[in-house]
Amino acid sequence: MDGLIQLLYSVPVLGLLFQFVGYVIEIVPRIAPIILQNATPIALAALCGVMCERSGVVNIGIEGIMIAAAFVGWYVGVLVQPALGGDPSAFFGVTPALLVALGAALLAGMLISLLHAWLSITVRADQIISGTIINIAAFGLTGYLNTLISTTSPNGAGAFTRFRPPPEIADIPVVGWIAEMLLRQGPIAMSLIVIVIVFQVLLFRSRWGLRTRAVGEHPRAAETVGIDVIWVRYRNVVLAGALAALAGAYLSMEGTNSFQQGMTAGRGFIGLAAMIVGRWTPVGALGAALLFASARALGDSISFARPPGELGTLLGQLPGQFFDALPYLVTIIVLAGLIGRSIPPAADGQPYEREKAAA
Amino acid sequence: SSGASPSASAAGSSESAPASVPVTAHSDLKIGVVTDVGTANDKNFNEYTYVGTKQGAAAIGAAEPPVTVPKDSSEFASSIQAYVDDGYDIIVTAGFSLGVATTQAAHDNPDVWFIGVDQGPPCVNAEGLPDTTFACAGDAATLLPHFVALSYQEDQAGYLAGMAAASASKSGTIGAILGISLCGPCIRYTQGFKLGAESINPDIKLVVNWVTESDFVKAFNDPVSGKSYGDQFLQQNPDVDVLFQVAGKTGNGVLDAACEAGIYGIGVDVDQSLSYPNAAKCTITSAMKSLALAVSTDIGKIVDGSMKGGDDHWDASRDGIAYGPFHDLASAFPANMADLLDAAFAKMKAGTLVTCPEKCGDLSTLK
Amino acid sequence: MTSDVQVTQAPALEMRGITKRYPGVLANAGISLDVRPGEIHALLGENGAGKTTLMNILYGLARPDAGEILVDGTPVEITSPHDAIAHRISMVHQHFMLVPVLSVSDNILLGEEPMAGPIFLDRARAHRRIRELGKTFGWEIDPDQRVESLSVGWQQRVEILKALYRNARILVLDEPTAVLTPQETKEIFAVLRRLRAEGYAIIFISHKLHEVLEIADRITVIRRGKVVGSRTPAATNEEDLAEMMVGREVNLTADRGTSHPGEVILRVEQVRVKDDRRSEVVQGVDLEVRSGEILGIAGVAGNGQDELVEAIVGLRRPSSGRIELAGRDVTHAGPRQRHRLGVGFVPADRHRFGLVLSFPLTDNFILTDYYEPPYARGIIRNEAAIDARARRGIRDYDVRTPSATVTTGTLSGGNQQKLIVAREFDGEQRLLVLDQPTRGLDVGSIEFIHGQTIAKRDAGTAILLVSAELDEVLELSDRIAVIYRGQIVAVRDGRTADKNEIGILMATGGSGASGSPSSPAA
Amino acid sequence: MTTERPPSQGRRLVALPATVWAAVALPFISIVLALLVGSIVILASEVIVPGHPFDVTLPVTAYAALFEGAFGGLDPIVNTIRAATPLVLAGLAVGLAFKAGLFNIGAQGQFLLGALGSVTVGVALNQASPFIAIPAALLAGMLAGAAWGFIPGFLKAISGAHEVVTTIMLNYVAVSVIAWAVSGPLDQPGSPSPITAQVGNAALPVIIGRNGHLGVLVALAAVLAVGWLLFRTTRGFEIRTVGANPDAARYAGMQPRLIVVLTMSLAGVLAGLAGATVVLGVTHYMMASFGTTVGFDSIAVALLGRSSPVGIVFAAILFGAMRAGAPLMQIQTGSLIPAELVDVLQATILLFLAAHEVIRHILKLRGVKAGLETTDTIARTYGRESV
Ligand SMILES: Nc1ncnc2c1ncn2[C@@H]1O[C@H](COP(=O)(O)OP(=O)(O)OP(=O)(O)O)[C@@H](O)[C@H]1O
Ligand SMILES: Nc1ncnc2c1ncn2[C@@H]1O[C@H](COP(=O)(O)OP(=O)(O)OP(=O)(O)O)[C@@H](O)[C@H]1O
Ligand SMILES: [Mg+2]
Ligand SMILES: [Mg+2]
Repeated sequence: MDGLIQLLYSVPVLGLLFQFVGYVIEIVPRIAPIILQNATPIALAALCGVMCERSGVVNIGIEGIMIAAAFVGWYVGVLVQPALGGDPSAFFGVTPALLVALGAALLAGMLISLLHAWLSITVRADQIISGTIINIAAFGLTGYLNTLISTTSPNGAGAFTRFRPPPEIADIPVVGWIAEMLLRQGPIAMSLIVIVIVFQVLLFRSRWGLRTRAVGEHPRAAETVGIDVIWVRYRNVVLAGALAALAGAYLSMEGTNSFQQGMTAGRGFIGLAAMIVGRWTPVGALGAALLFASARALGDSISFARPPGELGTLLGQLPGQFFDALPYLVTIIVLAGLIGRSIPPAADGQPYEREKAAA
Repeated sequence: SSGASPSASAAGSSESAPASVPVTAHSDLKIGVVTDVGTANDKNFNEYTYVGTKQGAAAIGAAEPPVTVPKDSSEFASSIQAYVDDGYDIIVTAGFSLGVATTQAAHDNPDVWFIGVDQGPPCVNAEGLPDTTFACAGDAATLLPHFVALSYQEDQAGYLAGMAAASASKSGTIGAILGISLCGPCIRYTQGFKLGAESINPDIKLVVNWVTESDFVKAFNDPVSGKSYGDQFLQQNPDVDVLFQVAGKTGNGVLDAACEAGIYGIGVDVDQSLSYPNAAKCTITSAMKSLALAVSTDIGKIVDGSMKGGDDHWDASRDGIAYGPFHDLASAFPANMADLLDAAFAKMKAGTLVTCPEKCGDLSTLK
Repeated sequence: MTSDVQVTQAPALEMRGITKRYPGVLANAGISLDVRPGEIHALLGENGAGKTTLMNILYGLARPDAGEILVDGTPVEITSPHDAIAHRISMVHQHFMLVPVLSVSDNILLGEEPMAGPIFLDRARAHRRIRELGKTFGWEIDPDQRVESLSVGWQQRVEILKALYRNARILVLDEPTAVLTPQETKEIFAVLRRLRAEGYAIIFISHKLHEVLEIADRITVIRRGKVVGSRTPAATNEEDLAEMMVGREVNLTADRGTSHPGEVILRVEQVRVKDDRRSEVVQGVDLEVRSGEILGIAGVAGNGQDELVEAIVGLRRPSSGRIELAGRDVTHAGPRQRHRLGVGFVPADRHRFGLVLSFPLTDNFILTDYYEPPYARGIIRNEAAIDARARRGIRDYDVRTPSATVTTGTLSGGNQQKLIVAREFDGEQRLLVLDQPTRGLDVGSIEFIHGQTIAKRDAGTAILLVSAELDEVLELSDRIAVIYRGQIVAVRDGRTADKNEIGILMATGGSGASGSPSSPAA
Repeated sequence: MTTERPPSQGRRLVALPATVWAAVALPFISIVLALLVGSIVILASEVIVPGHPFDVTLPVTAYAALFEGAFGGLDPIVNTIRAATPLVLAGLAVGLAFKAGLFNIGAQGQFLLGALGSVTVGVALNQASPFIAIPAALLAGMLAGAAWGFIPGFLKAISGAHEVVTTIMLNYVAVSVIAWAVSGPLDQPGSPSPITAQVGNAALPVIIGRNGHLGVLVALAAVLAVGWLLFRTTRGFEIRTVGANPDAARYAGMQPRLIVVLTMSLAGVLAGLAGATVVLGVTHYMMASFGTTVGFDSIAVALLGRSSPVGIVFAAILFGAMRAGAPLMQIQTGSLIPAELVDVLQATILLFLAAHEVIRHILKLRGVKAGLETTDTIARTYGRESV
């Protein structure tokens, strides 16, 4: 056995490959919780996209919804903190102010989505234009207000804290690190997995899911069986707004507890990409987000502790910028190499007119 | 004694106006600020440059200066030009990135005063034009008499922070996280930090990493990435028990990570216990540049005619750098911490303390 | 004209003075219509007459400008299909209203979902019901099959099940037989008779006069949105009906004359073709088409003729076999090379392949030869020549349009088809491939296109005609090849062929019971 | 079945002023409404700012300054044109892709690569004769941009990889490439932070006013070229056909995959050119922190311009004017008004144009051209495989 491994190592390329796989297997379990954290906002953004586009509405305004929700969550926290106050509870450091802030963030996200729904469903404006409007407006307004407000550096309502699982959990053989990854999280990151599973099941097993898919594939057929296409789309788009808002709330209320102008840093668009790579399914979207986050975390940990052996020396010769680009390159390679063409819902992006010539 | 003498002078908060000139003074000088790309409210470099300008203006009784924020580097020149066209007398530009544009403007508008923060020493060619080959043949002081190129001795501030870190560390291992490897001041801070730490504990172990080598947004403007990077850093280096952030707002996330891991954090540029209250509970001190002080002082000197163009270097001797007050965390240090720091500070004033290796500003010394 | 049928029983449904105006079109002008329980009322009219519009109004898909609807004698407001369903009205639409990627059962239960609890679907229950429902008509149907994998005939059956699943009593079928074989049509008719016996009130729309005469109790003809009159089958005949529809005498059967076949133009040898789902749907076809003859390919839609045609015109690579054009091997040539060798192609799906609906007519006229003189000098377009081309085509083929610059999408289906014919028939073709050239067109347009086809043949063009419309194949072809499950199962002489035999060959492949039409041909 | 002449036919005959009004009415009204909304934002925000007296006239002051900064004299106008130049080019890059049914979110990355390419050659030739240096540097920018556009086009053609994903990812990769190049091969030894040398003789000469550089003409040439390509050549016909109906394109013997690669590469050329004009015309050097908002704005410009070359010019001028006027607005309002007001205005203008049907209905506008309806193919093509 060892002989075999020695043999394999002796083959240069194969050896490197082996070392790399070994390195990944060794490192990933350790950084798993961080991977999930980095994946959370991206995955939630992607889920927002899935929910919209499965009903036939393209939404490239996710980034905008996120930044707006992040801002509202933080600023409402600032406003209500003095009134509600309260020390962080043991349970995820929840305070009344924090909950109010979270609620406000979700509400904001849903309101913005309502605008998108109105523009793209009722007004039948081009959905990409509508999304672009939301992006520009959201970045503009949050930047505008933040500039005015933060002259008096106010303190937010704090942030959700992470659950600390007992060390025994991590020590469970094989699956221990997975449990660790799922449990060593704040409430939003922890709920992500639940949201994905519920969403996936509902999408393919519930009436809501069936109608959503029908409306996204062939709205007229859906209407001829008495389904209110407009209503289904409105409902999905507005609901999806809450998901994007949750992603934004994660940034300003769990990932950190402060708001920074443009702190979404493109996560919404990367979520859009994750949705496509994940072929418009919740589980796929999560997978894509995790892949992306893993590549980033891996690149970072290589910069911390270069793996031993010629693999290490090889990686050492690469410019550091290569590791910055790694997650993006990996996404491209996986999409082009493994996933290939991913086909969107047939009616995606097409406004629906009730009275249209049957012919 | 938390607020030690050097720190008192520049607690970096807008409240404490330094030169308390009677505000009866009046001046109709027009003063304006151009920040680096991003925002004027970064609780950091841009903001305190602006604060300093406001203090300077207030001190001489001039109107409150406006601030403009370019959207990207192609707008540096036009943002400065907008002030010139509007008849401004003193234009403050914040950041190395605006160096070339400011120098050019100073060359084109000899009557206008320019204060270029973090732009010293100025580098011009024989015609007094910005020289990006960095041969620096021309003498800026004479060619551009109205161009004040501010610079700070970050390594001195870093040195003090390093001393504090080494003193507070029980494990003998400390860390520093830079926003990006492509930032001169960040590197000098860290080099000083290293020497300072070693001055306390010769075999201290310093782990240095940077969040990115490419992306300036991720490096200075993305606290979420900063936090998860900090988490991963601390997981990889469990012995680190004091963490120095040199990463702007991304670094705020690093401080969060430190607090959450139950270790100490050290802020940068300003007193971050005030500028980033979220992490005050674990921020034991900060490596500070006296941004506000330098700018406001220079404005005063321009008005009373004593200001000279050229390199305007702010180091310990001019209280250009300082360490941040310990606030409630003095207990983190040995009782004599403040005295040690003040002693070192005094040596710096005297110029008898080496705070940067000869290859100052060269990343390789940290790798 | 007034109806010569006296009302005996209270109508289940009555539409009074329905009027509907579309931009530039008076689709329905005060149409009144009623149907009684246990009656099949046929609605006849040429394209654009307003049949579908009227039914859309009944079903709540369009709002009338005037007029009222009564169910069981009481006026009702129908503002959406939801209301229609509530009044137990169901409709089989002219164009399939099925979601291709969903399973048969999901399509059927959509909108009327049986639930297990408040959230989840009870698919098991739905499956049981669908199976039972299918059995009552002798249809073995797998509820889990994806609709897109079903043959057209079976999709039509699913549509009917969908309607019945909602236990309606008023059933509307808009051109349900357009895509069916005679056998399948017979089968559907049996179902309809049975439903009539059970007391359903049925409205049946078709262009096929003989079908209408066969199934209907009452026939109402509309033209340009007005009722021209009503007849009982007994009291009328095809010529009479055709004249009522078009408003002039119509020659129902093109005179195909005699053909003088010349040398072989198209030779297809052992060609095998895979479809998009990688399954081999053309399994070794041999064909020969000579100049000056029309070879008709009869077959149930979905037996590989689409893929065969795409292979012949170069839109799809055969996985094996050989295609020769006038002695030249073109197996691996692209559409353009074949076009230049004189291949004209009228595709079945005019919206997908034939036209760019968002372009003006002018651009569509030059779609296939935009790159060569006179329409292009080098890479520069020659607008003058393009314009001239369009005007000529519009004139010669009487395409009804306000101008040559309006977007093609606003043309009627028939006129869109005429545009394609005008483009593909023009010039010296060696081979013309016509795939469902008259699908959904009215007798007027059909008459015109058939005439043109025969003229081309007599001018020496080899013509390959593919049609699910058996009558059309029988009427035009000099030779008829029957395709079944990707193979040519028989070739007959066009003049002596027996309609019944061909129909059976189409449905069963002749090899006997194997593929009985009562189980889906996936 | 008689169909009346569509109104567009009739309007041809109407007198010129009416047609002009029809064309400009909605944009004009949208801008006015946007300014109203903006002033509401300003007044509302005054409440938030501590320690300043409430000033009702602030919106007027702000807009006056914005306008003066954008159009108040030759220099401001030149600033506007200068800011519009890269937006025109990048806008064309996005619009051209839209025509082929491709959503090119990658103008950002193509811009950055173009800038890098031109600065590399520009620095190398900064002593050479301008007649060699300038064309060479521009060409380098185009090629680098083309490469960055080619990749997503090629990947889509061979594997169907959705260009939205690949272009987004490549935007970030471009940032790393720039950081690597500027901190490595191109870095100037003495500099405290990475920076390239000046492009010297490769700098675009000033042709109007104080700083209106040659890039303006480059952009105009590009507009004409793209318009000519799209509507006067068979290639353009192929591009539009593939965008409108790829199946019909195959039927017509075109090669959609080839067209996709070609179009994305051309888009790269245009965006790359945009980057080149900024580096060679405005900054003249590059730092590792070199970034831009053009890539992001260009999407809005292309949409606002309905991805028609002429429309894009006007959209770009509007956006450019806002950017050029913003500094003076901040100066003269004592920075009570953050620069982001400009974004709010831009978004609101887009909003009213997108909701044109509502506006027309409310304001009872007759015979007025629609706002953004002609772009409806864009979202459709996003949701469809174009090869
Ligand atoms: N949405 C619409 N907008 C404008 N005109 C329409 C629309 N729908 C139908 N029409 C017009 O109304 C007339 C009736 O169309 P309809 O589809 O009812 O005819 P039809 O009798 O069903 O024809 P076919 O036999 O082809 O189905 C047509 O001339 C068509 O031009
Ligand atoms: N969405 C639409 N908007 C405007 N007009 C339409 C629309 N759809 C169809 N029409 C009009 O309907 C007519 C054609 O519709 P349709 O396809 O039903 O024609 P048709 O019934 O097939 O008639 P035929 O096939 O005999 O030409 C055209 O005159 C067209 O102007
Ligand atoms: Mg029709
Ligand atoms: Mg019809």
